[in-house]
Amino acid sequence: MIRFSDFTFTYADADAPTLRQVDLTVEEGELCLVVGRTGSGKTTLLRAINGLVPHFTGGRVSGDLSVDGRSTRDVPPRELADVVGVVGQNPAASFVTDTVEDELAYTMENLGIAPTVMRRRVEDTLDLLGLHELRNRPLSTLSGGQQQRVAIGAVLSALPRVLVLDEPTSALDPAAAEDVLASLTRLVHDVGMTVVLAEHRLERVIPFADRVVLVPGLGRPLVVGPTSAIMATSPVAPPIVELARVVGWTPVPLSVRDARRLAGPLRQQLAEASPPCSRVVPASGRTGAVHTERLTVEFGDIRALDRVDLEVGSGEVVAVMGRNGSGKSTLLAQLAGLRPPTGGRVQILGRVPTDLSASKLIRLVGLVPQDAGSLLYGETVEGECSTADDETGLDPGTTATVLDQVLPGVPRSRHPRDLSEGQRLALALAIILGPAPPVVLLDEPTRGLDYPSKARLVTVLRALAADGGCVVMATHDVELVAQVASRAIVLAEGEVVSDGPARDVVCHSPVFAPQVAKVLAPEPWLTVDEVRAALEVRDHGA
Amino acid sequence: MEPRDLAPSTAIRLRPRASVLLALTSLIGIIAFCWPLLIHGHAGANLAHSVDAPWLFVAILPLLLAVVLGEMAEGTLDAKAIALLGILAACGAALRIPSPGVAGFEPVFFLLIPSGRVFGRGFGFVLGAITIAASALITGGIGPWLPFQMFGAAWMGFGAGCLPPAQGRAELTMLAAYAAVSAVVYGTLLNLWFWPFGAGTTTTFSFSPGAGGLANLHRFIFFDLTTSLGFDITRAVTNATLVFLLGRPVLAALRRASRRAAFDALVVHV
Amino acid sequence: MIGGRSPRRLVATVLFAGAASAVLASAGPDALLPFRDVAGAAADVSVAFVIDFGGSAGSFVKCVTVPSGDTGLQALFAVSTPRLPADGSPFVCALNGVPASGCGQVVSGGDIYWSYWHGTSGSWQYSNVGAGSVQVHNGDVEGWRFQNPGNGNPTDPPPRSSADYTAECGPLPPDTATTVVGTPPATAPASAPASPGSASAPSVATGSRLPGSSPGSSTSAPATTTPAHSGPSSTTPQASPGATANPKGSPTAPDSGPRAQSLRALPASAHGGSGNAAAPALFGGLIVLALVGGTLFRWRKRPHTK
Amino acid sequence: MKGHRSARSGRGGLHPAAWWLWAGCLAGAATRTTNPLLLALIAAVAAFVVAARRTAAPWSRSIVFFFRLGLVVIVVRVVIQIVFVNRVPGHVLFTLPHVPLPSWAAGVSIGGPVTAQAVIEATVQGMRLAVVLICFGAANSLASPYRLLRCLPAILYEAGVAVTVSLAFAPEVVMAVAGIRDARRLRGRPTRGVAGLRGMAIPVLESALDRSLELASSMDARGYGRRVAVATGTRRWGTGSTAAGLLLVFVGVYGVLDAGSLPAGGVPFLAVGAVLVGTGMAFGGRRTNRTRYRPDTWGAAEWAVVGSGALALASMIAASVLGVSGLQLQVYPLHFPELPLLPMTGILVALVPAVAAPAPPSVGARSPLRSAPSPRPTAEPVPGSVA
Repeated sequence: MIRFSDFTFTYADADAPTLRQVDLTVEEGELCLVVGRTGSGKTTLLRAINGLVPHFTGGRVSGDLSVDGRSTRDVPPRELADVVGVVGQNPAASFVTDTVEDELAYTMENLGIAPTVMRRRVEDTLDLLGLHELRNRPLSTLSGGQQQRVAIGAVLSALPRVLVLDEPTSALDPAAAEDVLASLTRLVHDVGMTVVLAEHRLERVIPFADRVVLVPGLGRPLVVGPTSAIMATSPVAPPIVELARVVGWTPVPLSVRDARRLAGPLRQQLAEASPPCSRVVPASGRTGAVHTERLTVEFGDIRALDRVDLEVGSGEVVAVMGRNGSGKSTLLAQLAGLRPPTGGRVQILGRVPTDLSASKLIRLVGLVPQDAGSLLYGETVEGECSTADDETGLDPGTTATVLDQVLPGVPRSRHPRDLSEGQRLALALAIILGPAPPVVLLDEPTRGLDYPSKARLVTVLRALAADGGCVVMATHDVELVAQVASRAIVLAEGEVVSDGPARDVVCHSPVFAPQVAKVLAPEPWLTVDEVRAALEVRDHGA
Repeated sequence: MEPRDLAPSTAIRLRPRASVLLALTSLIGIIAFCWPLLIHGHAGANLAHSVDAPWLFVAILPLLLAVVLGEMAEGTLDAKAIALLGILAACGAALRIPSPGVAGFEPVFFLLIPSGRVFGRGFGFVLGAITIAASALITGGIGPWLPFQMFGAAWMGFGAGCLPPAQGRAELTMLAAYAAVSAVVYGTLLNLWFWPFGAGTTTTFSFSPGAGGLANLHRFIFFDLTTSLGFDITRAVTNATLVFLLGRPVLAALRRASRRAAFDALVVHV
Repeated sequence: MIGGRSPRRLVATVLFAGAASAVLASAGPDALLPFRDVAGAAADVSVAFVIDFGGSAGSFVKCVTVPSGDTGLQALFAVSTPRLPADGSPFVCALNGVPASGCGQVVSGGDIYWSYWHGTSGSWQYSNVGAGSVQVHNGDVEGWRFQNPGNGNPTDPPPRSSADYTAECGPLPPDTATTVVGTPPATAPASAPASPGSASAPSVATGSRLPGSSPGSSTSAPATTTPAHSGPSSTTPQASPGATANPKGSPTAPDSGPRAQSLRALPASAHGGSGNAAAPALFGGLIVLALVGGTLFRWRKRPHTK
Repeated sequence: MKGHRSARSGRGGLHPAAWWLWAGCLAGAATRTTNPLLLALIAAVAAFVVAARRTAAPWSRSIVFFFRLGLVVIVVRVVIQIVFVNRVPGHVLFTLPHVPLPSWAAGVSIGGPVTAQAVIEATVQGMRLAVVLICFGAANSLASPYRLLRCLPAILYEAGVAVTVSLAFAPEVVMAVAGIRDARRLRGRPTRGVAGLRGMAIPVLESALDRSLELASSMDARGYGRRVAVATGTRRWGTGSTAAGLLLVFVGVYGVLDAGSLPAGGVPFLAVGAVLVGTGMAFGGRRTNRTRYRPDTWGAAEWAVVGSGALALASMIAASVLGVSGLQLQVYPLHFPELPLLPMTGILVALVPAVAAPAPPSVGARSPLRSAPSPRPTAEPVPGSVA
């Protein structure tokens, strides 16, 4: 179906090729997962499939790439629209029309498909992706998950033979991600569609993948093979695979189900081992760094937050979880004093944030918003750091040093918008941490982060907590929660539905439980590290 | 800043046919604005028409706009140009939301002029027209003035694309000056359109069909001075200052975009 | 951006539109008064008018004094009954009901229109500017000739009479002279009912006094009586604008002097007009108000936002 | 009507073009008269139909804006008439002090006697423009801009897409501004003054530009701009007739401005020219083989609506041709405006849409400005500012 033969591509302004001598064949009806670190060229590979690379970007090409027998060499992307459907990273950015229905029909309109056929296919797509109740909704009123499904439907409706998705679940909460992936697998199995998929959150997609293409980056040759084989050696791997490596399971299990089959003995071993101590800070440590009282926020007739009482002490890392639109971001905005509450009150270290001037506020509480890039508007990383210094009255170089602690080796001369997600987050974090605010708030920090950057973030957050800082983060990423959170709060409809030690909260939630916990349930283990540690202890003991 | 940045990119190529149509329609457009000054001493008869003329133009102009926009778009308007047009028009429309409608403070030009400068005159023309149309649709303010405003803004964008090459401070000054002048011209043109409606034919500075071009020009100038020049000056000043304050970063952003869009994307097969 | 928030504004505006007719109606009776009250009057100037109905219709000459600062058009009202275009275009559709209908028609031969001339030092100058835009000065000669048809430019024939004031009206009276040839002020009201055509009386008087204009006087008869016949036959069944269409005189023609004379006909038709036109106006107003009511009702019925 | 409605493939509601044609005819009728009664009648008819058939969409209120604008126009017109001495004789209401002006303001003078005739004429002329505006407002209120864009002629497809994109993106610009303001506060930066303006405008612009690239690639990938080869013959015909049409229009314009130089003042030239240009555009539109999803259909209701408007206009024209009196307001002498039967009936016919047009569907309030994503500004990623 897709055949790369000795395909080499170099961007116009780059000297080294991004893809070098790629030889890859994806058969029909295959779900092919593309993994690799950010900037390794995953996206380039995906965009080459429908000819956006090189036709849209320009650049030097050698070798050939044919899709369904048509060579992208001489066919522009638009002529491939009926064969290949591409869904980009940011679904909202791909919308051309204004309502769900029109958006689903747009590709078909361009293909000149007869109106009656169009009508039928749109209805089918609405059902397939469960969008029928949204059909007349303006696209901009949809939630992230809905937007993602519409974006997929918009290319599906044209019945392409190949579907290419770039991080389809990065913006979604676990439940929504399940939906999207479920509908994808349905397509593969029922319609026999070929799906090529790039994703950072491997734990979500690995079970569905037939084959994995590992893009090592720097133009090094691709590693292609059946999922389990690749996973055994891949530098990027989901927790379940890590666990398998630690314990030495072969073949590497890919789904929780397989793992549980193998995990019987391990569970017994761990049952004897002392269960990991949960990172809950003793009540004495809870000197109210963050304090809210019946905090209520209303937008029009909708209640975003409903009488939230919250007490967070220094040294705590609190994860705020809940589905999209449950009020997580609103809560953070309140704590950061971005807008006044409708009712109740907020206090940060005894001060009301909305009363403080911006310059005072940033010394008290720092928020890294969902789109870290929105904090950055310098021309270069260098300039960004220096402006941050003199704006906040820090002695020059502070921000730069913080940046090096957070993530070494961020190119100083690069334009912030050209940085990778991880680098951008690091820079934003450094700017926020510059004035060393006792309270740090993060909104979806791991969005679009690959495993290494995520690991980096984890260490940074732990360090913060260790220094007695107070971290509150809104996130969908249960693995992150499992690794750093001392305490988890679940919001629903703006109300706190559960609040307690992260371990207790996530272990008992089917939605929020991390893979390791799922595998080892009922044993309360959350991360691979804990298991490894426990096992080592046991081995030494023996 | 590389030298190629300074040359307007070819977001929209103006092919000869399009240029001819553009010239012809623009000519008629100019007449549609300036007919009160062109109509010449011809006592009785054409006075009867002086009432219909403005409405006739209101009816004709959309057609002309359709022709020229369609012609410019044909073939040359690829996805990048369209997306850029749409997004920039959205920004312009958003700028216009605080002050929609007929006259007064119109910061829309401050985005239009750098765009025309960076992406070329063809793009400037289309962007001008589309920005006005979009803001009219958003505010539900499609009035008889719309085609005239579209033409006016389109010409402004076009002119911005025709400015001579310059760099740094000189460029900024030039753009600011152009912004000021064109804002006044725009206001005057629209005022000229409104003149026959606003002053009728029975005041001392009304359009007087019999009087001939010069006399009418004299009367119009007086009308303009007394009624709308104030607005135009403020508009000119605001736009010029905006260009001065934000021109440099805006130009930089636009040029970066045009570089990344690589409108003339060169694909080399080796 | 989009309109106001309260439908009350809509009420107000719609009501305004509906009430505009009432305003006009109320203004009707005011037309009984002369068009220029003495308060505004400055020193008077004497102007000669030559009004040529073209072809065989002949012409008449009239000498009149009007307040200085008056425009050619205002002065014209002192000697004839012009019909002006409703859209306010600064030209004259008809004088004394000639032509009975139409306004600056274009025909194959050219334009049918009233050409406007200034007599300067005995020769006629074609005016490209509407009479409303020029001020008359002492001793001016204002010429009007009906072109049927003409080219609509200075090549059209000028009025058939001398373009010199003294030739028309004798020696120029001092600016302050307010008397003018024609019926004495005292008889003005009395003579109003008697004379059907406003312009006829003065013009005859003029003719009787000025030999130079005897042809004018004689030929003025058909010209001035034309409206009397053409009024009814003209395409305006109800309340014809033609000044002389209605023989009924005005009970109150207050002001004296030429202006009173020149306008004597106006009240008559105004009176008659308002008499039989009030009903339709009222009727129309009612329809409008009914619609407005319906509009507001429906407007309230529907939710404003989703 | 309901059954008929459900039978059609469109989204329900009337074809937007029908509304515009209807309003256009009414506006045309308004330009033909200065009789305040008829004008008021037209305005009332337009307002009534809007009230009867407007949707819940925000733009359905724009007629209010146009009403206000109309009032302003009237006031401006009258004030100008009063201040700048009028040349209209008649009953003097009051006299403003006469301000003599230097010679360079030839003929222009300020102040002087203000006559009832002058004020009334000015009011009526202002009213005529106001009523035309109100007709436009009615169309604005009744026709959805989005659906209007969908029925653009094929040759305007590209431009239409650009406008659609901007309509969809404009609210996101507004939200992006909000997001940036938050971000600046988070960095303790000013959100006001020059620095604030600069610091907020540029990021918004930059994110928007990045966004446009993503959008472009998506459009490209989704088949935007696929073309079919047009027979050169067809294209030649298209271009030819467009050019010829434009020339005719040009001639016609000359004829209109220089009456007498052409028979019937060049209006026929304009008409023929317009038709030719239209055909040319139709030919030009052949170059894509796009299809339309659920196109707005043109059914009996549309015919009824347009027909009623056309009747109104026709009655007005017929009246002026037949020389029916009362179309134009006569102020010499002043008397009550008449109510000519023919035009009045015609205008009242234009009320038909109030019943003939289908009752609008309750959904479909799609306003770019109302459609902020969830009402929580920060609860969702702000697409406009996503880098």
